[in-house]
Amino acid sequence: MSTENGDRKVEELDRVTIRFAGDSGDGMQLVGLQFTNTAAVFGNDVATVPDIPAEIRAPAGSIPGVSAFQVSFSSYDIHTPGDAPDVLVAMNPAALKAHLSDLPKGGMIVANSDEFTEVNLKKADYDSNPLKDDSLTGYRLVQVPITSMNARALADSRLNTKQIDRSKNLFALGVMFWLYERSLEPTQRSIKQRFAKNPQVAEANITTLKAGYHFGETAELFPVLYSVPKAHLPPGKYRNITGNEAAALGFLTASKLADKPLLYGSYPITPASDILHELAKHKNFGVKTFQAEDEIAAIGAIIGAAFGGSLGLTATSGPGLALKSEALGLAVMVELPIVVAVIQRSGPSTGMPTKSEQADLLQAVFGRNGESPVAIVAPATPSECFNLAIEAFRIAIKHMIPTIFLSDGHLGTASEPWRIPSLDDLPKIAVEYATDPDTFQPYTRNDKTLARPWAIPGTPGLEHRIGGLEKSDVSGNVSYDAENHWKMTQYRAEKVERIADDIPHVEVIGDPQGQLLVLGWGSTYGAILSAVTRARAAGLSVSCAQLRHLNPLPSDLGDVISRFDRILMPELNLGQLRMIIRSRFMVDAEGLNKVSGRPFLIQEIEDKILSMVKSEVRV
Amino acid sequence: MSTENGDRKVEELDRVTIRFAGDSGDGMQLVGLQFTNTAAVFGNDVATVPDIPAEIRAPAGSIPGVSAFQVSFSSYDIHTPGDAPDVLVAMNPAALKAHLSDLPKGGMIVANSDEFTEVNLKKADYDSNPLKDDSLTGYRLVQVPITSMNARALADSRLNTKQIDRSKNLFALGVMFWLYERSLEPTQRSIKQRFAKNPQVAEANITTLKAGYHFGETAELFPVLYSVPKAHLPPGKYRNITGNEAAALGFLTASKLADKPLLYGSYPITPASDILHELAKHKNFGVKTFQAEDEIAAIGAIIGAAFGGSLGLTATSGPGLALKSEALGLAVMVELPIVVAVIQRSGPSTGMPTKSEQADLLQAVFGRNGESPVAIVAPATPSECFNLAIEAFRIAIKHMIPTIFLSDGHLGTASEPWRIPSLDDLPKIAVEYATDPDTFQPYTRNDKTLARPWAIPGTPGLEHRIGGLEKSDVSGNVSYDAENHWKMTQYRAEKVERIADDIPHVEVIGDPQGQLLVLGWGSTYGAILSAVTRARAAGLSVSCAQLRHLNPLPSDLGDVISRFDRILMPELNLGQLRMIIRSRFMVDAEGLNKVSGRPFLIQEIEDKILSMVKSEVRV
Amino acid sequence: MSQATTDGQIKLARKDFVSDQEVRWCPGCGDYSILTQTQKLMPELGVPRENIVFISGIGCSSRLPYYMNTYGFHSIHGRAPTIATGLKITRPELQVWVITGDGDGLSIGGNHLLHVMRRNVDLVIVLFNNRIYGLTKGQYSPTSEIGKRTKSSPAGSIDYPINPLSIALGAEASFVARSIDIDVRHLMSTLERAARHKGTSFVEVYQNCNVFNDGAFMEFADKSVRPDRTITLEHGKPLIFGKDNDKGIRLNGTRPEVVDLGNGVSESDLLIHDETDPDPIVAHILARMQWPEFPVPLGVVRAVDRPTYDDLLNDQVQDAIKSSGEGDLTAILNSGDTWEVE
Amino acid sequence: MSQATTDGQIKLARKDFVSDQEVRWCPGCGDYSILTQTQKLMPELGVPRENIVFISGIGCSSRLPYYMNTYGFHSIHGRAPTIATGLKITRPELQVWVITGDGDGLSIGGNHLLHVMRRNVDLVIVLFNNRIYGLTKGQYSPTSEIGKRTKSSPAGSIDYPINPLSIALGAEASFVARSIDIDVRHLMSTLERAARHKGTSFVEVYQNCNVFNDGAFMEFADKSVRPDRTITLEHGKPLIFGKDNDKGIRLNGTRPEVVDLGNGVSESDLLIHDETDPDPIVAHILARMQWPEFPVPLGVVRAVDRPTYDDLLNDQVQDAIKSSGEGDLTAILNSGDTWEVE
Ligand SMILES: Cc1ncc(C[n+]2csc(CCOP(=O)(O)OP(=O)(O)O)c2C)c(N)n1
Ligand SMILES: Cc1ncc(C[n+]2csc(CCOP(=O)(O)OP(=O)(O)O)c2C)c(N)n1
Ligand code: SF4
Ligand code: SF4
Ligand SMILES: [Mg+2]
Ligand SMILES: [Mg+2]
Repeated sequence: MSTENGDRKVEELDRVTIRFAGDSGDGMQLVGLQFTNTAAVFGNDVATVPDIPAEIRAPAGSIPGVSAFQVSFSSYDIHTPGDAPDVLVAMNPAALKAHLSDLPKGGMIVANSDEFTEVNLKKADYDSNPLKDDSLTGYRLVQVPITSMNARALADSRLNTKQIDRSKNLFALGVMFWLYERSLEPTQRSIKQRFAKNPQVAEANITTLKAGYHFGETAELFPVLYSVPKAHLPPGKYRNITGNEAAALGFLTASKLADKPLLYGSYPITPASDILHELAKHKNFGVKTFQAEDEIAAIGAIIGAAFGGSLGLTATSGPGLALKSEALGLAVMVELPIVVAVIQRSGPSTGMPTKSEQADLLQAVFGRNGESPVAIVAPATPSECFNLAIEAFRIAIKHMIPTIFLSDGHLGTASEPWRIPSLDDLPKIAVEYATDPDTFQPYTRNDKTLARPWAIPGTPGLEHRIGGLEKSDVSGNVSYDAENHWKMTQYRAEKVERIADDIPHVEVIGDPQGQLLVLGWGSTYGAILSAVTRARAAGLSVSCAQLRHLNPLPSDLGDVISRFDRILMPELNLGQLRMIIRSRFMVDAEGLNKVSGRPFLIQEIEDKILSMVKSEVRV
Repeated sequence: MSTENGDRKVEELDRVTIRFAGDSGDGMQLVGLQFTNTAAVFGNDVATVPDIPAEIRAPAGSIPGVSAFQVSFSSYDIHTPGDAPDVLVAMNPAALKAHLSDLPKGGMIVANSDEFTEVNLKKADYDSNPLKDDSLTGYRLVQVPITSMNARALADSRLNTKQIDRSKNLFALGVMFWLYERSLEPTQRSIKQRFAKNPQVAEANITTLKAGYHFGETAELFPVLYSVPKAHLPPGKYRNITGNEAAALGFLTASKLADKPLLYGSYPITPASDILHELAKHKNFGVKTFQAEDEIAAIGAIIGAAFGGSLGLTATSGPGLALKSEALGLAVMVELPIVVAVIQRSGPSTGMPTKSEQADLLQAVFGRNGESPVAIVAPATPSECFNLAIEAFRIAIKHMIPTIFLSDGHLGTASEPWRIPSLDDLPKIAVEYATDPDTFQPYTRNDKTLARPWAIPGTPGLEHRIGGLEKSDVSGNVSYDAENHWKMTQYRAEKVERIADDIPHVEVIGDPQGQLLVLGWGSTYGAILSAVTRARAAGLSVSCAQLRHLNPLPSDLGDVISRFDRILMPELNLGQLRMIIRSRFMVDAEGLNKVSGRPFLIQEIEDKILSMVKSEVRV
Repeated sequence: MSQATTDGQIKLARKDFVSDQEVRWCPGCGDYSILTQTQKLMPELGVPRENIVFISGIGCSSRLPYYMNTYGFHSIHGRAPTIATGLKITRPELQVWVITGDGDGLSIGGNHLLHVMRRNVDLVIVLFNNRIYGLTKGQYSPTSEIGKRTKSSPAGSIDYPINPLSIALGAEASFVARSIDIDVRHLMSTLERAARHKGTSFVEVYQNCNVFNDGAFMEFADKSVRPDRTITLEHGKPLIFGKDNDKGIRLNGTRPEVVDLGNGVSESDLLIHDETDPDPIVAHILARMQWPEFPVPLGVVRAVDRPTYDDLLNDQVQDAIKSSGEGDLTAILNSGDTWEVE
Repeated sequence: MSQATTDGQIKLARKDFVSDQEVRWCPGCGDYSILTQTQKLMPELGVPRENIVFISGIGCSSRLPYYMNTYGFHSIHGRAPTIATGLKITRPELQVWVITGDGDGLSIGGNHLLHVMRRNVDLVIVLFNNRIYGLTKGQYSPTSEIGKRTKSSPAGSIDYPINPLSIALGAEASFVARSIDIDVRHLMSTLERAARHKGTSFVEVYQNCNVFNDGAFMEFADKSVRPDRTITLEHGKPLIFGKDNDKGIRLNGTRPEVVDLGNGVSESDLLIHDETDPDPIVAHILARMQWPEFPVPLGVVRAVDRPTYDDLLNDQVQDAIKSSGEGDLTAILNSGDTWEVE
């Protein structure tokens, strides 16, 4: 559908994906976020993913120094930040070089032509200028002299040259706003807020933003304008949120719902550090953050806090979880409620710290000495991190068991609109401390959950000792008795299994039975859902289900699986959950596996589905 | 079969199991070992298992203070230290109380009646004297006033009372030697050696040993004498050896076979410390032992040693492996040959440190961040620890991969006769360091094994950098490239898989196909083999196979499994290898699981076999 | 047994602090004495029993919490300071003790010990130094002497030993002391001082392991020689020692020297012990005095005031509440750019 | 570029130590200077390039090995000293460097650092102290000042900072020094001293992180004030400082004090620096001198001889061979009670 705007065509699209790419110093994250907010406030559904260089600061203009931000906005409910961009904004040659391969032929390139100088081309390893040779044939290349136009716009601003140059990202943003018919209003507001103490800079930023917008309007560069209408999201109040922000707020909320203070013990590590930064801001909630000397001290501290009756939380990524494993085993033995948030990144070892995958699942399930089961929950979208953070503490406390919140770098750093919940809608988390000296024994068990009592220091008459040696049933004394060890081993195992009575059934999207079930967990949700939606639209017998509880698995999972002819499990690892599912349900589940530090493309999953399901309906 | 000796009957038995039990201070380990040696030198097959109290020294006379040693000796090839003792030597009431429940009705009790005093009975929580009330009806009770007879024998010895009392274990040993028609010769020799500097004590010990023997001869306590004829072991020179000793000697031998020095880095932990103690003695082999500040430093040091071209070895048990997991992941990434010996003990957490189980397998396989595969070998008997220690280094070096040697406390501390190998029969381990600067690249790969070159500092022209960040194929430079990460992830996985071409096929004991295959690994071998042997003798269609390579699994395992109707997997855990086998081969393997800190009884496995196999032949 | 005091309060007795668990150390082990003194001290502190927590790592020493009828946590090797930190900062009203050994605290746990001391978390840390790994049956430890032959060092240890007091002072610990198992009165009073100090109190206790390292301290601690080979530090007093109080320690520049009193040397020439000196240099000098060059110092080497981590953290929380008000979750959830979808 | 020296040997140049990897620190980072000085130093040491190994942990600082054209190992966080120990004790002929940061070396890796120093393994350890976690984008570190506001301490850090030199001295390290990125000559000579010392050489280098902690040392290290606010330690020389060499450090008992020369105070009243003093007390005094009370000491604080762990270990092996002969494996396998089965 296309209409006219002035003398140019306006084409209506239902989804657009823009990737802003430039030097780390070029402010790409900022403009990306501004565009996202603007689109969201307008009413689009949005999804974003940053791509920040691994190196702290590689040399300016070099390929490792390129920083990017992708935003996808649409008129329908979207689930991934888009397989491939429709538009690549390249602020310099390195940005073009680093990202061109992701842009499909026919895609638009908005290039800052000023920066394609000989020096910069060399830094990006270009032998000749791609804007001038034929290498970009097949793309829609739009050259904009962003650097010089911005400089000209701010010539009178009284800023120095460096400051002026730093504003050029806003000029580019102005151009893009015009192209997609967006309001400058939200960005202007945010600039004013940000530079409240520096009105000169604020004004300059707004000037160049507008200059970019007007440039778009007056220049003859764009033959068509694009508009993406509002999406139909459920009504409510929304904000954008990344997975790590949502998790931090979820943990804060859990503390409120349980009415117990939170101790967050942690040692910084990518991509989990944001949770520390976020929680450190909220001391007035009674949250204490403890930056420990290492990961072991961090988990030690929260075990101590849990012993004392607080909510103990730590967050880390794979290498940190490895270090915490001995202490996590202690928490299993003493049966105290702690939550360990694991924001997975690419491994093994240091791996690729700023890239993500799902390869820490088996470490989470089995990476401790002895039979040492813990509960595990796994959010599937950035905003779900909020709910599952609460769920992790609910399980930990009700079942007196360490619980792992297993997220990943994609979820942690990607953002999407989040319908802000009302506190009143969230159920309280009941906490009961033991108090009665006459009946108290440290290792009695709740009939239903098998949880032991939470008995905290300071309670008169309940003085007792816990520890890492095997405990005697009921009394909790040290025991080397063979029968007792067998009994306690089974208790610990069954305690986790019984959580299955306390969690939702599997939610199948699509028909409850059929030829193929695509079974996933974690951040692959968006790509799986999109692929399955497409395949179903094409008439294929495919459904999907995303597991949010990985230990224990939902009690009806076996039933669900048995209703499908075949099972496909896409995972960003070599088949970790698949191994468990195959073993548990004796089902020959197939894998679609990718370990490259990148999320699945919808297309990859769709292709695999097509290869597995005979498309009777279509033929 | 029974003959006469003097005026008493001599009964010939094909197997006898004696348990010596007494206070920690009573020297039970010593007399147990002496009995074992004597039986072995005589030509019996022997198997032993110590049972040392967890506490350093519990109060004398208390139940936690009881120390025991079980020896089984026979005229045929035996595989376990016996399900239940035939004879219990109880040096005091606590020893009787702690061990009586293991003695089958009809079994013999040799009790040191002198110690059944009121005080001692109370320490052992006895309300009345079991030697006098009826509680021992059904057993063959033999009361020997060991303490006083010993004191009398040594009245003239010029030793002080305390020293005299300490010799009473040898009096008891003398009695048992007489009962089973054993020579005093080996023990006398060993006493003389031990107290070479203290002939007075040596003489006294021998005096009381003989006094015990003569007491047996003269007293009327034993109606029957027993004799156990020689076993038919393969010819050769033998010695007794525990699993940990065998492992230490195996590692020493690997260093010799590879002609490269060994660095053993470790932090003491039960039940692995013996390996440190053993290797520390052999500095004149060029072995260096480094007692590190913790487990992480220990593995760090051996990674450094491996980088430098030495053989790097560390040993620990479960909690230590947990701590080493991050560094082990580093070794996976840098592809250096190290061996991590894990002597499993009961978990989770500190668990029961002196008890054993097989519950660290999944930690060994999966307990690291990212896709981080290592090779794993698992000895099945104490003496096999020797061969598999060598095998671990062979694999590590040839395939340039960290390798786990997965033993357990049962294997580590139990002993059996070991046919001493001749060094000439053992194949050398080829080590090749890269030397050619013109062709060298750190991450090229051997066509067959995919091993990268071992290039050690000190080699001119090969200067290069390695580390925990993802490596670029061939060049080894840091890489964040998606394709490269996928490629390297697959290389690491396939490198382990290819070891399957380099290890023996599964050895099936019994028919190559049939109704039931009992599939095991590690220390359960003896009990499985004995149970299967019994079941086969009863005509059942049962075979067994013990896996010594757990990662990768032998290449023909799938074939082997497919030839049996059903698979039974006894494990001293909740089914860890079973999960892998079920998932990998889609076979509904059943488990027989026990997590009590104790080994399987033959009977337990036999019962399970009977329940699974229809005994057509018998019926 | 507890008894009512004059003001009607129940005064507890040692027995009230004895748990029902059988004590399982080797007969003759120095750990018994430390346990007894600790149990005896408890009623003196006036802290309700339920507010006392003993946290330990792994080792013979670390079994102590089982024997105290208080709250207790026998954790994992080397990590007790971390657990204690988490407990203390969330429950500042509790009195938290850390029990550790020379292996637990200085080998695997060295880093946690160092960090807890520099942070000055309000804990009482008692390190049982027997210069050996007891529980694992006799390997040398970080405090074992050079040349010590053990199971793991049959040719003699080559690891230069750690001086626990030097490490504590290097970390600027606010309370640093040393005592010994066999001097029960000194031990009791040192533990009491430690318990009453606000901030991390670090107490090294020389402890005899009669099974694997018997007599490790006898050369200077045996009753017969103790007065001449040890020196008891007392705040504000000159450093005098000897059976006849006839010897002292004088500083020559920064070097300590042993002097005989009389013959022109008087008390006023001697070093006066000032445990409150904010500058830890003299404490460092004392910490390094070793037999046979010097008598071994016993007592409180340092006791200074500095803000505790737990107070500072709780103050920050209170300040945040004062300045921004009690956290309003709804406001936080609704912060940033928001929009309505109808 | 390498060139032949008069004796025909190839003398290497800085360029020979520059690897082909692009350097990836933020422009302006102090790490560049340390890298350059290290590369320049290499040819001076006369150690064949293939015998030099740089081992690091994780952090911005720990990327240095990539840029050195020697052997290198960029390991995991905090563990470089352990890997270096294993390498050095098995390959004593190598020169092994450890590159670490204030987080890597003093936070997660504090214990390894302490133990390697007390063992005196013959390594050169360079700790880049920028008082911040650089690589993880700006959290406070164990050397950050009280009150420092960072991403993880928005209300100001409450962790009492660690003084790396005090810790090193507490561990009785045999070589302890401090230098700073912007004084390239001093840095070069300090690194050279460290490289030539036998035993663990510990060098703290103040390093500016211009992105997350810019100007951390400027108050005393800025060229304009440096002579008055720092003091360069030189062995055997009195402690004099100031633009006009008119100020000095005198010891008053165990306390240092700043004095103006002249007016009755002469050089002979000043503390004479003796880096070889076996007693580390004066070194402790120097280590604790901080701006603004005192000028900040730069240079070699301590350099004493003590046997290295690697030598002792290798000696034990040689002694064992001398006393028991080269290990005879067949004999060991056949030891104990054996018997023949025919
Ligand atoms: C992670 C881990 N590593 C090693 C051990 C084994 N271990 C237990 S106690 C101990 C050392 C004990 O020495 P110390 O702290 O001096 O205590 P002591 O027994 O002498 O009182 C060791 C190495 C363990 N339990 N856990
Ligand atoms: C086990 C582990 N924990 C945490 C991290 C994250 N991490 C990387 S570097 C670093 C601190 C860096 O600080 P510093 O050592 O001072 O180095 P700088 O970057 O300042 O040079 C941290 C916490 C990690 N890589 N591994
Ligand atoms: S081993 Fe030593 S420290 Fe441990 S209980 Fe026995 S005597 Fe005490
Ligand atoms: S973050 Fe700081 S320390 Fe790291 S490279 Fe940048 S300036 Fe240097
Ligand atoms: Mg000890
Ligand atoms: Mg730093």
